[in-house]
Parts: sequence; C-alpha cells; structure tokens
Amino acid sequence: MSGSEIIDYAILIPLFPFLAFPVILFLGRIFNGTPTWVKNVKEGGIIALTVMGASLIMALLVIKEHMNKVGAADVFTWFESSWWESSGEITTKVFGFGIYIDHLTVMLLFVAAFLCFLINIFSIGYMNTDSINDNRNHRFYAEFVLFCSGMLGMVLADSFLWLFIFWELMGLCSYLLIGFYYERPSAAYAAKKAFLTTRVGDVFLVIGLVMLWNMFDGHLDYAYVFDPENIARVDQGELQIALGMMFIGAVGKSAQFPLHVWLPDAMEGPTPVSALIHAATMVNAGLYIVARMFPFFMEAEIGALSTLAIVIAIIGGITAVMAALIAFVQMDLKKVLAYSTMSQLAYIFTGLGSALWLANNGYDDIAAFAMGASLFHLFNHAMAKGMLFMASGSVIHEIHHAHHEVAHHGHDDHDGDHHDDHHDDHHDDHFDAQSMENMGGLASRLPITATAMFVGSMSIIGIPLIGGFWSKEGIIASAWKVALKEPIFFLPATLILIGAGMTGFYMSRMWFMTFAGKPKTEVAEHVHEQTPWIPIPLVVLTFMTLGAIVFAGMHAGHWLGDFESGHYTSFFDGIGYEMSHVFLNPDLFLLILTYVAIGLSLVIGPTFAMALYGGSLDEGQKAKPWMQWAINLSARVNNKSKFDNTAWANSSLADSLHKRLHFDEIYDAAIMKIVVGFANLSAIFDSKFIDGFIKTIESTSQEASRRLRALTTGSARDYIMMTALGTLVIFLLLWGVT
Amino acid sequence: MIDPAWVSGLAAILFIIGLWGAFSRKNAIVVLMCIELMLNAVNLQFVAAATHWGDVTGWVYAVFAIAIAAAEVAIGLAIFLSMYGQHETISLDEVNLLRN
Amino acid sequence: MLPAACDGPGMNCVEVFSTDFWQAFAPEAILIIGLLLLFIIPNLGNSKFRIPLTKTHVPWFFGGKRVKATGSPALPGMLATATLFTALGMMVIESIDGKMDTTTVVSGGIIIIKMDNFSRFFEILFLAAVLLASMASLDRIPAHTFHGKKSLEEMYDNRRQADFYILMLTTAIGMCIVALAQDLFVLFVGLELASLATYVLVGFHKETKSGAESGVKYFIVGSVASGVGLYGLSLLYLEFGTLQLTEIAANWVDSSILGTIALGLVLVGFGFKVSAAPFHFAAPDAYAGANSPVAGVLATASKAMGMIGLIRVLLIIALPESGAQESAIWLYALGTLSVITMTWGNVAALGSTNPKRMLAYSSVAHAGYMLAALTAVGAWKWGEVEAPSDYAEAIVAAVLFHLFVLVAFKLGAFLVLGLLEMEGGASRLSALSGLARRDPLIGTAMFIFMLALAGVPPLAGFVSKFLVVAGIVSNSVGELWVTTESVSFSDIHWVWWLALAMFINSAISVFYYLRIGVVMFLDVPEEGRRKPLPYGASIRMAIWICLVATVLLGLSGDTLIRMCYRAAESLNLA
Amino acid sequence: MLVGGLLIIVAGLMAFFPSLSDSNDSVDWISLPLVGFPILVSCILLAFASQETRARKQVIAGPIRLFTLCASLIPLGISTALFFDWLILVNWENLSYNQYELEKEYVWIETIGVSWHVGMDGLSFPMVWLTTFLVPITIITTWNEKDGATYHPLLLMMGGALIGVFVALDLFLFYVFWELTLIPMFFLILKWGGKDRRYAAQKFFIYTFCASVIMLLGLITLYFLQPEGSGPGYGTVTNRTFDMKELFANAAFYNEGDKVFLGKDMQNILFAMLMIGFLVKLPAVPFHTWLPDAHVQAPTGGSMLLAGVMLKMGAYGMLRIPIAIFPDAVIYYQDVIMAIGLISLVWGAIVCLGQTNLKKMVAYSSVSHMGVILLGIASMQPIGYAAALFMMFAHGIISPMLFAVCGAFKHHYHSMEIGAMRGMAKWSPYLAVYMMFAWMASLGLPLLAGFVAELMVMIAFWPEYGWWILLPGAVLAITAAYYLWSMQRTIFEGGDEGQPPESLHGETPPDITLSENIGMIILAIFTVIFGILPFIALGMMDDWTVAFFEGVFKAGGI
Repeated sequence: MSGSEIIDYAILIPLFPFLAFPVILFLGRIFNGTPTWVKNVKEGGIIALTVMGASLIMALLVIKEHMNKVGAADVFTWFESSWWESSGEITTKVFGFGIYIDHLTVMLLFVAAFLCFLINIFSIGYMNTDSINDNRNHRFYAEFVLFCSGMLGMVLADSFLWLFIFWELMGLCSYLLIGFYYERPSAAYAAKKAFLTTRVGDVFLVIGLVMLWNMFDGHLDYAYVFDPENIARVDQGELQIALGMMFIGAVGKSAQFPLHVWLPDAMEGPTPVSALIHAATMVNAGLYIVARMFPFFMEAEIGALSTLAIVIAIIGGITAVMAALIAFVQMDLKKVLAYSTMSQLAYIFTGLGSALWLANNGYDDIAAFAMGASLFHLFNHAMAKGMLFMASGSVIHEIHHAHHEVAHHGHDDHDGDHHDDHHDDHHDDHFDAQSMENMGGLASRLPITATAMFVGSMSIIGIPLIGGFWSKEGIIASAWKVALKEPIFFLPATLILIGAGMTGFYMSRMWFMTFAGKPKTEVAEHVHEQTPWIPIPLVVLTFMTLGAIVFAGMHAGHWLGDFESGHYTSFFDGIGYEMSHVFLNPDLFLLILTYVAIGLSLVIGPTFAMALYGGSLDEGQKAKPWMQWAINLSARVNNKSKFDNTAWANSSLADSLHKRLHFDEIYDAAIMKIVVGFANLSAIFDSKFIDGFIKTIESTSQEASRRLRALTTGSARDYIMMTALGTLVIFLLLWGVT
Repeated sequence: MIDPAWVSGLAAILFIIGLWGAFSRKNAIVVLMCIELMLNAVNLQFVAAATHWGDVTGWVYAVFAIAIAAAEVAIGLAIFLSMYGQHETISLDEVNLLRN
Repeated sequence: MLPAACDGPGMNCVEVFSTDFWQAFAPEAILIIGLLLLFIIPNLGNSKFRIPLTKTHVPWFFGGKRVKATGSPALPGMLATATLFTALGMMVIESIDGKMDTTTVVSGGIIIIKMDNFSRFFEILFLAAVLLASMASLDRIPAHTFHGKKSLEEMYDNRRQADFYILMLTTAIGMCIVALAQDLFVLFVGLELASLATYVLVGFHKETKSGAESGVKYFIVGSVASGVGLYGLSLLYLEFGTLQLTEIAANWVDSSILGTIALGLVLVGFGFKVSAAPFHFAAPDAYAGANSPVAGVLATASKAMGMIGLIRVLLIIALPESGAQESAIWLYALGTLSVITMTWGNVAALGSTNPKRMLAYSSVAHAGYMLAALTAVGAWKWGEVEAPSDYAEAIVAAVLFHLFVLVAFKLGAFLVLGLLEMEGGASRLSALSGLARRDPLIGTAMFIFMLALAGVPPLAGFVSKFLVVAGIVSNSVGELWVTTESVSFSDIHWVWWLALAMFINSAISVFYYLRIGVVMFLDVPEEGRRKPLPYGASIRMAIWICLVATVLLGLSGDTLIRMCYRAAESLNLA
Repeated sequence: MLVGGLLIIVAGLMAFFPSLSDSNDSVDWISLPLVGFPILVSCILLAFASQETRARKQVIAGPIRLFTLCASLIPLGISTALFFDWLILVNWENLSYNQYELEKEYVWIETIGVSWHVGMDGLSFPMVWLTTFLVPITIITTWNEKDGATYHPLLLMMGGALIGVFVALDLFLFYVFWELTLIPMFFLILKWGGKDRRYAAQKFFIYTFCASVIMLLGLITLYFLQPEGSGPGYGTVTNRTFDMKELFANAAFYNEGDKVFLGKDMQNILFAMLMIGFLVKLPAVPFHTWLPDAHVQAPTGGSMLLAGVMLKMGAYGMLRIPIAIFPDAVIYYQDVIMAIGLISLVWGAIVCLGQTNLKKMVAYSSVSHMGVILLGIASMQPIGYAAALFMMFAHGIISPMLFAVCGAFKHHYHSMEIGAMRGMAKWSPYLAVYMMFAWMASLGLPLLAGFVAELMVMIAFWPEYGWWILLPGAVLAITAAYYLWSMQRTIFEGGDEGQPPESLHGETPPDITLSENIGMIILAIFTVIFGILPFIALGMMDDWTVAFFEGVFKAGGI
C-alpha cells in the first residue's frame, strides 16, 4: 500500500483520546477550582469533547473510505520473541499492532466514535451541573477519554491480542468510573465486583488466546488466523475449545449468565458512564469478539464447531429470559435499563449463535443474514440504549435538582427557621433520585427526555418499523430457522420469543411508571429541563433510532453479514424488499413467527404494563402529541382492567427476583466463605507451619546448645575424664580401621 | 638385667594409675601428683626403650622429661597457691565459677 | 654423615652453634637475647656485691634501687615489643620473596631443627600473634609512673610488667621451637616451654577468682594432655628407636599396633592444643578467665602450634607411602573428631552469652574445620592420582592460610574485647551493647571481625574457608576426570561430606556472630558504659592492623596464598 | 582516621594486584564506574559520617544525601549511555552465546584461578541498568528517612554490590558480590526497620547465607570437576578456573555424545545444589518465609531495592550458571521446577488474599510473581526465558513502586493494617492514585510492564503443560482479587467525611511528600513506557535467549 492512505492514520483515532488522558488529568490537577477551568473548559469536558470530535471526524473519514473495502495497516511491532519449533529450528514470532478494517469494524467504529462524542456532550451537561462532582470532573473526563481510547482501539485492532489489550484497558476504565464516587461503599463494592467478574472471564480469554497462538504458529492477527488454509490445518476440536475459552471471556464482558452479576451493580457509576460503557460500547466487546470468530465457523470443518455455537445461543437464551424476569420487579430506573441491556445483548448472542451454527454447517447465505441481523441489532441497541440511559440520566438529574429546590423551599415555607446542613444531608440520604417510585407524570415536564425514552423503548421492544424491530425480527427468525435444522435450538429460540413479550412488558412498565400517571412525590412536580447540553444528544439519537428504517432499507443487515463483499443498496431499492420480506414472507412458518413476535412484543407485553402502571397525567398537564395517545391509552386500559398483582408481588418468585435470583448471595458466600476462608487458613499455615519449621530449627538448636554447654560442668576433673574418654574413642576408631 | 618389657609394662600401669587418679581425685595436689606419676611412666618408658634399642638418646630424653616435670610441678604449685588465695580451697570440684 | 635432606640446591646443613647456624638462627637468637635482656634490664640498680669474707663491695648493678631510666615500668613492654618486631621483621624479609634457603641443623647425625618455608611461616604467624598481643597489653596492663597518688593496684601492675612480657617472649620462643623442630622430642620440649608459659599467662590475673580458676583448669587439663602426649612419644620411641621425623616416617609402614596406639596418644596431646572436642573443655574456661590478648594468643598461635604437631605426626609420619592403595589409618578417627568438634563448637556457641566463651567455642569450631581439612589428606590415595602431594599441599596450604588469617580476625576480636575489659569486664554480651554507637570505628571493626569469622566475603575469613573447602573437595574428587569415563556422584570420596558439614556448620555459626553485630548496632549501652571507650593508642593500633589485614587478605590474598603453598611444598609430603 | 585507613586499603589493593593489566585497550566502563565507584564513595561517606556526633549528623545529612544522589546518578548516566551507544559502540543485540560486551579481565588470585572478570550481555545489562536506575529513585523516594547521613550511602553501596553480582563473569567474584549485598541490607533492616527488625535482619541474613553456602559448595565441586587447563584465568596451582566464560565454553564438553564427562547423576546433584541457593534468594515456596519478615520490617528504601533487584539475583543466577552448564539437568528437573513455580505462584497469591498487613501482602505478591520466572524456565521455550527476563525487569520497576506506596502509607498513616481506615483518596489523592497504579501494574494490566511477561509465560506454558494453565490463570484472578479488595478497604469507601485510621489520633492525614511524589511518578512513567514499548528491553533479551538456546540446549543435543 502506498503511504498516504487514510488507514495509515487510523491509529490516530484511539491515540487522540489516549494522549488526552494524561493531559486532562494533569491540567485538572494543576488548575483545579480556577474559574477558567470550571466555567470555560468545563473541568476538562471541552478538551475531551474536542478530542472526541477529532476522533469522530477521523473515524468518519476512515469509514467513508472503507465502506466497501477491507483494509489493513501495520502500526508498530510491540515486541518480538522466539520459539523453539519441534523441528529444532528457532523462529522469531512477532507481536505487532496494526489496524484492520472490515464491515464489522466500520459499524462498531461508528457506534463507538459517535456515541463517545454524544455522551461526552451529555456528560458536560450532566456532570458539571451537580455539586457532588465539583473539583473532580477532570478525573471523570480523563477516565472517559481513556475508555474511549480503549474502545476505539479494540475495534480497530488487527489481532486478538490487541483486542484483548484494549479490552482490559476498558475494564480498567470501567472499574475506575464505576468507582467514581469512591466514598460510597456501594460504589467501591460495585467497582471491585465488576472488575473481578470480568477478570474471571478474561482469564479464560487469555487461555483461549494462548491456545490460538499455539495452534496458529504464533499468530493472532486476523489476516493469518482467518486464512482458510490455516484454519483447515489446525485441530478442529482444540479450535473449538480455544474459541469456547474466548467465549467465556465474552460472557464476562457482556454480562451474560452466569457472569452477569456485575452489570446491575455497575449502575453505581455516573449515568453517562452507564450510558456509554455499560450499555452502548464496552458490553458490546463480548459480542464483537464472538462476531469476529465468524470466519472460523465458516472455514472450519462442517459441524466441527456447532457445539460451541449451540452453547452460545443457549447462554443467550437463558440470559434473555432471566434478565427480563428480574427487570420486571426493579424499581430503580437505571437497573431496569441494565437488565434490559443484559437481555438485549443476550438476544444478540443468540443471533450470533445461530449465525455461527449456520456458518459452520454450510448454510452460508442464511448465516450471513443471521450475522447481519445480529450486528444490526447491536447497532440499534447501542443507539437506543445509549439514548435511554442518557434520558434516564436526564430524569435523574432533574429529579435531583428538583429535590434540592423542594427541600430548601419546603423548609423555608413551612417551618420558617433554618435547618443546619446536617439535617439537609440527612434528608438527602433518604431520597432516591433513581427510584421510579419517586417519579410519575413527567411526560409533560420533560418533553424531550420523554420523547427520547419513548422512542428508545419502542426500539428496544421492537415496535414495527422502529429501530430494533428490523434486527430483532431477524434474530428470532434466524434462531427458529436453526431450530428447524437442529432440535436443541428450540430452547434458545423459544426463550427469545418469550423474551420478546417480556421486553414489551418491562420497557413499557418503565416508561409508564416514569412518565405517565400522576406525580408520585412532591419532587416530581417541580421537575423541568435546564441545561442545553443534555437534550442535544437525546434529539440526535432519537433521529438515529428512528432512522434505523433507513439503514434497514439500505440492506444494512446484508452488508454487515458479509464482511468481504457486502454492498449497500440505495434506500428506495431496498425498502420494498425489506418490508415485503418481513411482513409478507413467502415462507409460512416465518410469516407466522413474525406475527407471533409482533403480537407478543407489541400487544401482550405493553398491555399488561398499561394495565398495571398506566394512568393519565395531572389536570392541565399535556404531553407532546406523539406521546399523549399512549398515555391516554394506558389510562383507559388501566381503568378498564381490574388486574390485581398483589398475589404475584408477594410470591416467592417475586421475592427471589428482587434478590436477583440469589446469584449474588451465592457468589458472595462462595467467595467469602470458601476462597477467603481458605486464604486465611493458608496464611496461618504459612506462618505457623512453613515458617514455624524454620523457627523450630532455631529453638531446637538453642536447646541443643544449652544441653551441650551443660556438659561443661566447670570441674577440671570432668574435663580430664572427657579427655580420657576421648582418648578411648580415638583408640576405638583407630582400631576399627586396622 | 631386667627385661625392658617388664619396665614398659610397669610404665603402662603407672600411666593408667596416673590418668585414673587425675580424674578421680578432687584434691588439686593429688591430681598434680598423679600427673607426675604419668610423667614418671614416660621416663620409665624412655629408659626401657633406650635399653631395648641400646640407644643413648632415650636416656637424654628421660633427663629432659624429668626437667619438664620439675618445671611443671613448680608452676603447678604456684598456680594452686594463687587459686587457694582466691578460693580458699584446693578441691577441684569447688572451683567451678567458670562453666557452660 | 649428613642426612639425605642436605642434598640439593638451596639446601644446606649446618652443625649446631657453627657460624652458618647463627646466620640462619638469627631471628630466634634475637628473641632469646631479648628474653635475657628482659631479665636483666629492669633489674639494673645500684646494688653492690660484697665479696665473701671481705668488706669489699663491688658494684654489681643487679637489684637494689633501680636505675630510673631502665627501671621504668613501661620499659619491659617496649622492649618485648621491639624484640618481637625485630625478629618478625627479619623473618618476613627473609622469606617473603620465597627464595629462602633451607637450613638443616644437625648434631651427631640427628636433625634437630630445620629453617625452611614451613617453619618460617609458622614463626611469622606466632611472632605476629604475640607481637599484637604485646602491643595490646601495653595499654591493657597499664604501666604507671610513680608520680602523684599510688594505688596498690598500680604498684601491683608495675611489679608485674616484666613478668608478663618475659612469659610472652617465652611463649614465642617455645612456639618457634615447635615450628623448627625436626625431632618429635624437640617439638615436645618446645611445646612444653610454650605451654608452661601460657599456663601462667592464663592465670596471670591471680587477684581475681576467675583468673586463678582458669589458670588451674588450663594447667591441669593441659598437663594431663601433654602427659598423655609424652607417653605416646615414649611409645613411638619404643616402637622405632628414634624420634626423628624422617626416620619414623620411613619406617611407618612396618609399624606394629604399638605405633597406632602411640599415634592415638599423640593425637590427644595435640588435640588439646588445637582444642578439638572432647579435649576442648578447658579452653572456654581459660579464655574466659584470661585477659583478652592472652586468650587471643591461645586461640590463634597456640592452636597453630598444635596444628604443627598434627601436621608433623599425621601428614609426615602416619601417611601411607606414595603409591600405596590404602588411605591413612587415622582417616575415620580424625573425620569423626572433626565433625564432632565443629558441630560441638558451633552448637555450644549458639546459646553462649559470654562473648569470650562464644569466641572460644567458635575457636573450637574452627579447629574442627581444620581437622576436616587434614582428614581429607588422609584420603589422598583416592582415585589413583598422579601427584598426590599436590592435593595434600593444597590442603595444608589452606590450613596454613586459615591459621594465619585467624590471627587477623580472631585475635582482633579478642583485642576489641580487651579494649572493653579496660573499662571493666567483657564477659557479658551486654558489655558490647551499643558499641557501634559509642565508638563507630571499633564497632565496625568488631563487626568485620565477626563477619570474617563467619566467612562472609570478601573478608579473609571467607577466603580461608573457601580454600579449606576447596582443598577438601579437590581431594575427594581427585583426578576422576582422567580415570573415569563419566563421573558419578558415588565416585566421589566420602570426605566430600566433610565439606558439606563444614558449610552447614559455618551457616549455623552466622547466627551467633551476627548476634554480636546486632547487639553492637542496636542495643542501648548498659549502665556505666555510656562514656566513650578508653583511648589506648597501642591496642587500637593493634586492632587496626588486624582490621586492615582482615580486609586486605580477603581482597587480595594471593601473596599469602603463595607463601602458604611454598610452606606446604617444603614439607616434602611425597 | 578511617578515611586514611581506607586510603591505605586502596593503596594496598593496588599494590597487591600484581598484574593489573588490561586485556584490551578500551576503557573499562564497568569495574570502576559501575561497581567500584558506588562502593568506594559510600564507604568514604559512611566513614566520614560515623565520625560525627549525633547532632552534627543531622546537619550533614542534607549535603551527604545530595552528594549520594549525585553519585548514584553517575552509574545511571553511564549505563544509559551504554545502552544508547553514546560512549562506545556496544553490540547488545546479535551477541552469540557466551560472548560479552565491555569485557575486562584482571588477575586477582592467581593461584586458584580467580580473576576480576566483568562483562555484560543481554541477560545482565537490563538488570544492571535497572539497578543503576533504582538506586537514585530509591534515594529520592526515601529522601526524608531519618539518619540520612548513613542511610543513603548504604543504599548506594547496595547498588554497587548488586551491579557487581550482575557483571561478574567469575564464579568467585560472583559469590563475593552475592554475599556482599547482604551486608548493607542487613544494616538497612537492622537500623531503620520496624518493631521486629532484630529478628528480621538476622533471619534474612542467616536464611539466605545458609542457602548460598550450599551453592558455594556446589560451585567448588564443579570447579574441581572441570578439566585441567592452563592459560589466563587458570590457577597456577590448581590448574582450574573460576572464569565463567571458560566454564561455559567447556560446558559443552560435559555433554558431548561420545564422552559424557560428568555423569547425569552428578550433573543433577550439582544443579540441585546450585539451585537451592538461587531458589531461596528468589524466593520460591517453601523457602520464602524470610521474605515477608524482611520486607515488613525493612525500611522503604530497603524494601524497594530488596524486591526490585535483590530477588532477581536468584533468577539471574539460575539462568547464568546452573542452567547454562547443566542443560540436561534442566530437562531432568523440568517438572520439579514447574511444580515449584506453580506452587510459589498459587501459594503466594492465596496467602496474599489472607493478609491484613499491606506490606506483607505486597511481599507475598512478590513470591507469587517470582513463581512466574520459574514457569518461564520450566517451559523450555525461548519465549519463556525471555518472559522470565522481562518479568525480572518489569517486576524490578513495579515492585519498588509497590513498596514505595507501602512506605508512604506507613509514613503518613502510621499503620500497615489494610482494614484500619477508609477513604484514603479523600486526603491523599496522590498516594491513592499511585497505589492504584502500582496495584494495577502488579496485577498485570495490559499496557503496563507486568502484562507482557505474564502473557509470554502463558504462551510458553501451554504447549508444555496444557491444562495446568488453569492454575496460573486462576492466579491472575486471585491477584486481581487481593489487590482490588485491599484498595476497596483503604482508598475507597468512608463516606463524605472519610474514616482516618486510629493510629493518627485524630490528626488530618497528609498527602505524600514531594520527594515521594517524584520517585513514584518516575517509576510510573517507566512502567508505562515498558508496557507500551517493551521491545526496548525485550529486543536484547530475545536475542540473548536465542543465543542461549543455540549455545546451550541445541549445542547440548537436547
């Protein structure tokens, strides 16, 4: 390649934020608290925004160039090391870093760069207006850009090794940002839990990498390992185990069963963090690595890797339903979204599992379709979930502010005397700005936020024509297609179908509890939107979500599924095909399936939610017209139905759902009781026995010394006697020889 | 003339008596006498050997040995005196401040 | 007829008291002259001799009111030191370049003494040790001029100045005779001369209980041991009809059981001198009661003297002929003795809280190391080596090196204790506490001595231990690489395990040596020892000499090693 | 007076080296500049300081420590310049086996074949640079240590002795420096240590000394089992040599097919004897118990050098001597080495999890990390050996930082208990950041120096031992667990007000001092540099391992 191609500069995309990290950190350390730093630079937010903007522009340039072209570029050689081959030769192995761009990269690069930029805008609005963050926002922005660097780097990396390296970098940032409010014990705990849980997965990922490295003669770069000849050469069974190991890493990172426990707790971090890391980007890393395995499944022996594909799909299916179930009972706005994230990622895993199974069994065309659907869902979900989290952040932010206002005014009005700060703080502690029980009826008070949340929820639920619908239908269809070929796939396929309905329920529940009905607290009545930084990204993303239909029309699904040769079509060419394919599929089975899914998600789930949580707004309050109909509908459904869920709410299932199906308890118990207990015993053993042995030598020799010296009695007669005895001994020894 | 072997035998007996006495008696003077006994055994031995070999050096050795023994007695008695001056005993068992 | 030893270049035989004899004997003669002067000079006075039966008084100059110049109480020490220094200087100049002639002194066909590299080496060692001790004693037993108040103690000290140095010189002369002797009886006479002097020196503190007691014990046990040794000699004489080393050695192969018994008895006599277990019992008591410089001489020079005896008896006499297949008969006896000795010494020293006793036990341990080295020579026919004497020489050289550097650091350690004794006692560990704080240089010096004793590089103690182990290993390995296709561990002679025992022991020993360091550097000085140390220029000088030697011989011991090899070669072991 | 005495000694030394002749004409950049200079300077400073009174010592402490710092920068400058070829063209890469750069040989003890033979190759140069780098860092970090007049010169002396170990190409010289390192460390622990310093200092000294005498016996036995020879370096009396270069050159002779000079059992026994000394120094479980005691009691500077360089002496020694001479024995003991390595790794990590003392935890983490080196060796792959080398190097940068953090913690909070306080980030943000950074580096976060070695070891481990890899894998997780757990209980939590430890008695806890800050930030920067650009050091190491494998294992017919 000639030197001036844009891809040669692609390294700048992760490099800009990487270099901004120390800059923000040190500038923040130096200028902390100065007016310019706070007002104009937004405690580093503007620097971060500039950098992310530059990265975004750079990324867009790269994307434009590589829309239909696979590209690769070497950046630098990390290090070289040598290997003693069984043939006796010593060969050099290169651990290099480079850029690799195909459709998968392009899509994720866009998602990452775009969302990083938007969420950065959001952060400035969210973080800089809250007094709790004063004088430490530079830390937030520094860690934020470092994370962005990790994410962009992971997407661009040309080898599994560097994928892993950036993956860990993201893990670190996730840890730091979850623990941003380090003084809260819950945040500290959540940060540790997140890091450790993903670390468990990472251990297996490393083992998988090591196995791959060994199988592929010291190569982990995509160009080599995806070479069909090389794939055909290696032991297929071992390959499956290696990929399985890597999949465990993905399970940890993407919070799938059974390593899912960290994600809900991770909501302790600031909301922009939840939006970016724990919804839109980092958790997608697990999906990304599984999607990257696609060529292995294509090129491996037929059926050699199907077990792994089935495992992936089943894990996805289980998680989808489990997370949705737990989401039913969550009262915390962000936690609902967190479980929703888990559930949606699980969908994508199931989709990927189907795609991989198909690819491995020779159904290349449908495989590409399933792959495309899964990745498209990844895209849609990232956009929608990022938006949802930001919207929830907006809600929380405004509730928080309103609470402050109410608290102060309230005291002034009613009591007339001034309460000390301590009392205020005390008051603060008991008010949970994230609980949906404190909300209600916000649709009119936060119109932009409510709209964004409305669109986002619809996208996640899969309301026809909006956002996630296009991809979700594809995933369900693919899973069922596989199920027809491989009976065991009925399990994940059924699970995700049920999950579709459950998604309809919990997402609607969330929206209605928050925005419909009467305000549940005094605070909720005082909410209003303040800063311009927050709505901008919401509006942008709302249009992105709605625009999914455009992407679908441009055959995004097909383009994504075929890394090598997929092409875009124009919107108007494709939309008709897509519409007819979805709604009027000639295959009867798929047609029925589509309508069942639509029915579950569009009708059954939301209806239950409306029946339980719907309601009209306060008198005189009016939401925007595109939401008002839904509120009115919900009020009507709510009034009509006399659905009583107290029995269900008191059931033991609900109880264990509240306790997140006891996973956390069991894990905690296992770690604290068994591992830490064993560690404590080991520490005692180490000091008492291993070191004790050394100490015993010492004390024994001291005792021996005491006894030996007791022989020196002090009497010269004894000395002479010992001399005489010694003489005898010498005689005996001399005698013995002669 | 007495067979030198008998003299040697006597010397051996004297030596053993001396050695035995050296560690079985408490009185420092007696122990010194026992040591003298051992040295006398040496003298006898030299004399006997000189007779056996017909060599004059043995006699010379004996004379030297007697001189050594005399010096030893002189020094020994002096040391015992100083011990008596400090400890007011000449029993070896009671002089055991230095031990272990 | 002159013995065969007189042939060859650089070898000459002289009759006793001939001119050539005096030329070769000059250093020793100086010692004797010094000794005589020590008798005479302090006693010069104005006394007159009355010729019997007359009233004529002839000036006699001996006794009476002492002449002020010669009667100075400080004079004997100076004189002795000067004598020793002169003799030492002559010997060093004579032998340092390695081109010394071997002079054999014969009388009536009997070789009496021999001045060669070996004997000169030991004489240098003895004189160096005694010289350092004398120097240290200049301050140690302070001489007082009679101005101002006179305490009884001061008077007492002054009266004893001459006695002390006379005994010191006597010891030196006795030791020199041991080094020179070519006849076992001469050797024993020298040994007795030195021993008798040291008995008195140990009991020199007769005004203290412990001084008197240590003298008694050392005397009694020493006398018994030398009695046993002498009896052994007489048996040897009975067996061989001569006590000439060369002749006994030549006839050793044909000896009967009597020879073996005699060997055992002689071993006991020398075993006491080197303080090998179980003949070492009197040593800790003696060191504890004696004053420190004397104890230092006992632990270094006296031990070296015993080692000469062992080398003469075991290596010259009782070693099988070159070419014979069996190993020496004393191999197992000495091996056992060495392991017991080193272990006993080290284990006993572990818990000892009296620094002098601790050093005494450490000295026992060092004796064990050297016995182990000698043991390895006994295995010298092992593996059919071409030139077994090379191997034996390596070991002897190592032992000599060890003995020599012991003078530097063991005597140095005793001298530091001597410095402490000047302010009252050094028989508790706490006497050393805070030494490094009170006087950093002396504390550091003591610590370096301790490290050297423990065998920590790069100090002399390490090199010596290294050489000893290297000697043992070289003997156990022999020339296996020539004789064996592939060396297996079982091919190695068992004396290799002695090296291991030695190293394990020296590892144990680190414990108590370090404890001294810890006490000096960490603990608070005890009551009554808060003031600076007494000055004592000459004892400090002696300590410095020891320190410099300890470091220098460790950093660059090549010259000394060469001297040791030359000394060992002159033994003519083959 | 003592200065005079030292001059006498130096002069005496000059006189005693009879043939202080150069083997070639070039300047000797090792003997005096890197080894002799620090030791001599520190001796003179110590001698000077020890003559002063207590009050005067306080006064001169400042100038002395400044002087010490300047003195320690000189070796750093030289070693850095040597790396960049500023002083002399040095061929660090592409050295063949048993070929050294800047090699110098002077006769020392001619009779037994001991020479002052120094030189460096890809194995030793990184360690030398590391030592020269760490000494000034340590001095800066512990700038305010009490009794600076003697403390800092001791650190300098320590550095000189450590460099001596790494540059020695003569077994005798190697052993001399090996033991010499004990003495300054003994004093550092004894005089500046914690409550149980008496016990810890003695244990440290005796434990390692015991092991090294066994090693010495092995060396001596090896010495006499080599073929006789003559020429420079060979003893005039013994006809054998302590020169490593000669020994390595002859080592092939032991393994030639037709004539196996040393029997296999003999090789194995000698190998084991040498390894014992090195394993104790490393330290490997179950010989590790001196380390926690020494570390917990040692002052910060002592711990930094102890963990940073001294432990690596063990690994360095293994690679330099027994493995190079007895390749067959490495194969014979391969599984044993692997087992010891795995046990060290796992046991160290598990015991860490059970610790409540911060410094003890870090000390055990060193045990754990040193296990990685053994795994690298047992893997019998160049990449494993390179991993061991890089682990030595990376841990040499990271662990001083760990101990600097512990030291600063102890210094400002007067406590070492992990659970004694909460919310350190509140008062001591710098310390908290450094702690987090160091902990993260130590648990093997990618892009920090520690990760590279761990990755390489895992790669080398898998083909040889397969699913045992789960154990090192588990350790990765356990390591993360104990580090994160300890962070959660110290720098996090505590509410808005924080929760200072009781040991402060209500005072406001301070942040770290400027000197600690400077020291730690330099360490942090280098941790990042070598994490992102490991090839700087690994290039040399890789070339060395290739040469080593060609020269030892392949030449040995394995």
